[in-house]
Amino acid sequence: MASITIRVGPDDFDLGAEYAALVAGEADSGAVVAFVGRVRDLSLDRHVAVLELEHYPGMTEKALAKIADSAAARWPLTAVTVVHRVGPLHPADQIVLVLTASAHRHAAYDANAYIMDYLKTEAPFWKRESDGQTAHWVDARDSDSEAIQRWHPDDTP
Amino acid sequence: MASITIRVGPDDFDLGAEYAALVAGEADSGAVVAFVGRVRDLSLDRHVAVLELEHYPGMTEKALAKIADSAAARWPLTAVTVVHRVGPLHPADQIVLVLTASAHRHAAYDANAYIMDYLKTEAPFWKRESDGQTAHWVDARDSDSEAIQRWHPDDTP
Amino acid sequence: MNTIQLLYFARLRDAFGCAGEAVSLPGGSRVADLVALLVARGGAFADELGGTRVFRVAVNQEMAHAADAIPAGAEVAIFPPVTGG
Amino acid sequence: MNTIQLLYFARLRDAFGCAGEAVSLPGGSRVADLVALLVARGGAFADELGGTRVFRVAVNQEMAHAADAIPAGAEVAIFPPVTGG
Repeated sequence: MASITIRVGPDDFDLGAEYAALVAGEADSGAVVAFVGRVRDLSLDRHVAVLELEHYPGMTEKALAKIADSAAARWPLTAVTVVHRVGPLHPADQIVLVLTASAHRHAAYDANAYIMDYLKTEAPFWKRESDGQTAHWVDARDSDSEAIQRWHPDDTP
Repeated sequence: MASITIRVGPDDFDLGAEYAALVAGEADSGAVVAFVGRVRDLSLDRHVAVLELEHYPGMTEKALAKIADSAAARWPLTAVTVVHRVGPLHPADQIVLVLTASAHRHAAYDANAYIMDYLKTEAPFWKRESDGQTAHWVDARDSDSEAIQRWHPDDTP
Repeated sequence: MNTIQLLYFARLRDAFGCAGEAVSLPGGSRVADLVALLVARGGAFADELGGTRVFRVAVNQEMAHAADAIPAGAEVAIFPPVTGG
Repeated sequence: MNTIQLLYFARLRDAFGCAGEAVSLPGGSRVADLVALLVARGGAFADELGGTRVFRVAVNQEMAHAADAIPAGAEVAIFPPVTGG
């Protein structure tokens, strides 16, 4: 049974502390993979001053838990942590953290990429970019919906 | 040009500090992937008390730099860090850290897995396990030499 | 008739000018029936839900399809494709 | 003849009972020639390098193949398949 932690909120996260909590006191997780998504300064050539992350409280946490459960059913994971921020963020700020731990490195890598691929297409978050003058909602990318195809054409967590 | 850091030595590493150094002051790395390899308590059903990591000083650093350079030539990376410990280690101790940063998450994931796959087969490190009474050199795994096949049958960094 | 709670997020909330509303639906309505009812209002509802723009519907916080039934008292959310991460 | 510096690592260092040695080779020798010279010693050298056991050779700290030439004064390392990470 993988130990699963999901957190959604405005607070920043500390990669080192989340990793330490994930592996505390155990020697079964020979491989830990972390993904950190950060606000980039240039998004489609526009200068981003503020990125506003909106979510659907209640459904977001459920959707993330479902994605993490699905990954844990598919790979032999010992632990999963998903932290996603909401609210106003700025260039270089951290947005999302996914930690996956396993006895096997390919399981930790694949489960991590799987969680991010589904998070990008199934978890109700929306980005609004502002350059300080005008704001616009970010459009979903085709590349993100295509990314989940590799996990199975008919696989939905 | 990716910024590449390679370190081999007995000292433990701090994931949070290495990550902070990697992304300090820049907003181009929208995606950072970290891999941490740790000593597992059970290796092929033997109880491991001490894992001794031997290396080939000089060649090891060169081999790791070559693997990192090869990854940076293949994916659009902004930065790579590889830290590998040597000497006596114990269950739950950290062995290896690979950090890859990119504007694109799939590049960061793939480059990280590629570096680990080649590190496992090309970097001169050898493990000797001891249960406290008898010690033996760990045999290379077929699965590790097979893992690099997916990057190209004829691809050697 | 049964009453459901509608929620709108992100671009759709801006376009509709509200974050949600209570709507009465005939018993046995499906997601497609709700969408047709909203499109019939015209204006931004027809623009966003009646044309080629892509949107998603969740029923009781689970992603839903056009043919899915809407239970009495359901919370139904309509939103653009997601862009988190 | 030219002199090279041989290094042995891990299981091979234990088997050969030494971490390295200086060896004289005829000019133009290749990796395969060096291995044949060591195997001809018999004992642990024949066991480890002359049978079916897998080993690797690096010439001047680069992975090398049987047909690669050994430059004068080279550092040549012989070791088991690696097991780091």
